[in-house]
Amino acid sequence: MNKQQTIEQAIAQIPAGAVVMVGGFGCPGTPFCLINELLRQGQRNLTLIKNDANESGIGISKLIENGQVDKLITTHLGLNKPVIEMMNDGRLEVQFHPQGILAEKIRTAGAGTFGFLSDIGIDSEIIQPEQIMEWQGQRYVVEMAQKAEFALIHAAQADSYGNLVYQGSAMNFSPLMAMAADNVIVETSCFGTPGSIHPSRVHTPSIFVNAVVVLPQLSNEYGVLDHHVRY
Amino acid sequence: MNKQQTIEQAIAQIPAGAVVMVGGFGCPGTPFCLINELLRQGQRNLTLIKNDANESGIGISKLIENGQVDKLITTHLGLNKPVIEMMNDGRLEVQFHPQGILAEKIRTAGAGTFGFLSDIGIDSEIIQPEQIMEWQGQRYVVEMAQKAEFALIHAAQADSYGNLVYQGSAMNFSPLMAMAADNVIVETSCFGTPGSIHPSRVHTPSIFVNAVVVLPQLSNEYGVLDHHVRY
Amino acid sequence: MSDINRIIERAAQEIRPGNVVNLGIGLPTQVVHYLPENLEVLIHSENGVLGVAGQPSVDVIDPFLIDSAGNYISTRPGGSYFDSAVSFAMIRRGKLDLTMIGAFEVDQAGNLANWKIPGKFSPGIGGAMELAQKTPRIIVLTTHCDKKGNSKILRQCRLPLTAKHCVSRIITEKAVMDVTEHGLVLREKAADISIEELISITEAELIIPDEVGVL
Amino acid sequence: MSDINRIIERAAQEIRPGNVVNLGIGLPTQVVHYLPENLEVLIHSENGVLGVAGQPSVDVIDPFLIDSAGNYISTRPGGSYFDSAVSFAMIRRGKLDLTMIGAFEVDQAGNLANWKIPGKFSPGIGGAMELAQKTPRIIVLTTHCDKKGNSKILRQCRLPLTAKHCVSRIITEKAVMDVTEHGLVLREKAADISIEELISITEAELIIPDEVGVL
Repeated sequence: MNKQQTIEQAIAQIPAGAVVMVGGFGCPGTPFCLINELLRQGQRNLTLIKNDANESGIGISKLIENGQVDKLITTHLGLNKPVIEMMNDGRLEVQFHPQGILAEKIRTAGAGTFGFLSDIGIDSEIIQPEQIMEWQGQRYVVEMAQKAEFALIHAAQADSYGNLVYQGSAMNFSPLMAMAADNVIVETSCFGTPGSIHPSRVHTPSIFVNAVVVLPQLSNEYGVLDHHVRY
Repeated sequence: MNKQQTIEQAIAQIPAGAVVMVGGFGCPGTPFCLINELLRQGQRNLTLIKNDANESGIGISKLIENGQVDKLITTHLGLNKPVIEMMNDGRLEVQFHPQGILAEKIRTAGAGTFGFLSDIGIDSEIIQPEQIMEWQGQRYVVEMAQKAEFALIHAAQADSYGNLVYQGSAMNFSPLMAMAADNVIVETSCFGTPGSIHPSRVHTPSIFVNAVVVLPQLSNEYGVLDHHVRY
Repeated sequence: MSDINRIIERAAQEIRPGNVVNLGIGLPTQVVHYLPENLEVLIHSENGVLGVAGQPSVDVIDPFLIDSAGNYISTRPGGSYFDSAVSFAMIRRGKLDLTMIGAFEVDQAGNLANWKIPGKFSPGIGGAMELAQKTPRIIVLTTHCDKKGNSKILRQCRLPLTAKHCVSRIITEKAVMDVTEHGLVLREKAADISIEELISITEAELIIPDEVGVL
Repeated sequence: MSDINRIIERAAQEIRPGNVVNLGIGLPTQVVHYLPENLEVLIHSENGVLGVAGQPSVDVIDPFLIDSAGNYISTRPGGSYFDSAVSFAMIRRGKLDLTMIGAFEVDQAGNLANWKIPGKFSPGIGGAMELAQKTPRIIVLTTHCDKKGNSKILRQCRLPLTAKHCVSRIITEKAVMDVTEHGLVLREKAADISIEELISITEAELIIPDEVGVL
């Protein structure tokens, strides 16, 4: 049940054209090292699912700018100019969802159910008429589960079985994606034997994890971004 | 934001006829003290929602045996003879759901969505034909959210804001019910100031909790049941 | 050795290193006591525990840690606790390798009935329906016949089903049988019963291959 | 004092002890720096933090702890971290008392447009739609006019809406206005502007009560 793999092994399982969820809201939780290896190996025609596109020049923005991504399913592109430009140019297909709806669609796939009934945006242009259902006298939006073949996850701590702990706001979409993807690849710089994480402190149980990549240390990308510091 | 209340205050908010979720799977997680106070105050015509009916003579079985409960929404009655008898006699209305479906119905209410699409039991007698929906060429069971006016929860640890930590298998339905009920009453014997629980260790965030009752100590009901010990 | 012990001991051999296994209420939950201590396996209990191990010594029992049958348990290193929604997410997502489950009736098409005897016994479905419907491999543990001596291994279940076509293998004190596309195939039989006797106490049509092992 | 500071300082006064408040990206996230240190309040950030407090000193910043706008934060005692599904469960369940949010346009019926300028700006909806639709009280923080001097407080929004009839109060550097069943009521105005001037730079129809406070 030891799921440790090298980063090359783990990422090599992702074929061209794969649908890949990526954890992280902004920097925290973004698995920069796994993403960089995907950049190096160069798989193309990917569909990525992530809350945001990171900022230009880091994280999944690199994959998009490098032309490896056909489609992005996301909630917000922030101020990422190159990605917004590629969207406007038609070089990148972008599908937007309200943030909590994307989270819930992923969680629904992770729960092994097929969809859920919502009222978010029911009369707005973000909802298509064909998503509306009448049920027991009420109108609902039917939101279908969002699956993926792979998820790339950063964990603050992992054991060799694949039990995970997240840090601070780095949790965000990660536990949901770990449940929803068929193959879950995790990176961590804090790796231990089974038993190193108390059962009550586990955020993602090992059963959802397929591969754990141990990072020798966290690179600068995981550090403080000076332009976000308030002096 | 200090949510501490006396047990009398907290339980007195529950009116006759209320719909009340109760945490616990078997003994672990069952809020015996809150239940005993509800027995003492004697509110009647209750609808209870709990995984099981506890064993005869403890937990919610006392409320049922005392005639305070009109309806029980549950998954399994185990070997609880008096409760099964009351069901068979028609003195207690019982609504059964598959365990994971009940959990998910409660979680759906807690998520502020209205229902979900399932395939569990789709061709079995547990699903009514009017629950079946065709959507995009597939047949699904529509399972609607299960709300409640109150939830009674046992936590291993709580702070005065209402952040909760559960112990071992006592977690079960509790975090879901804490999200799903409009008024969440928690009992704990380990009570601290805000900050006594690290933000990463919180199982139920304070926002979902309305009242915290501090138990001076745990009674024998929370101890080891001799008839379940393997000698 | 009692019939029950024979079933449980045989069932324990089905669990392979690395498996994630749910043990249903009744006979299956007892299998945990028959596993080699060094076998690396994760036992799932639907009340929110992964990594179930046997009861600790009586003086250190944690009353807040039970399996779905109410037995006091411990956890092996690498275990985890989670809520009931996550627990059934694991089940519905097919993350378990194997579920062992009891039966009132099981038939040669792999149909399973284990939750309701109309008019007599209907204490609820618990987690059985989701486990039966969603686990890739279901092994039924049951006595071969009921207390009146009637076969529990049927041509076709008569009771309300828990799930259709879900059972892969049946282990009784008399036999190990596999549900195949051709029908119910005898794999092993107890040493103290002849094939003729076995056929005579089994309502289901048994396919007898050239080689039959000893249970 | 800059217009921006005036808006934020005034907005900070809206937060009462015990409130749970979401601060949207832009002006609202800065409100956290204007709260009295001893004010007992829980700031919710939709990326999974309850109990947001300001950035710690530069040498102890935790790069894994930001608010939804990307600012480094700390948490006050009694805070918690959770995943995005739980975070939006809080929002959809109406557990927040108040959301402060920015606007491209807001109108006298309380309609809000803050996510899309067709053909010009459509970076996605983020969490705004759920916050606007589900928080019991929405306060819009915005400059009174856009950079070209056009009123952002309209009779009727022209851009795609974030949510209908969701706004309770609008705070600009010139005025505080409430959306009521009778229309948009002026509550406070800046000392350096007359009511006539205010009306002239506001497209929405302003109801002027007898008493108008000073912003």
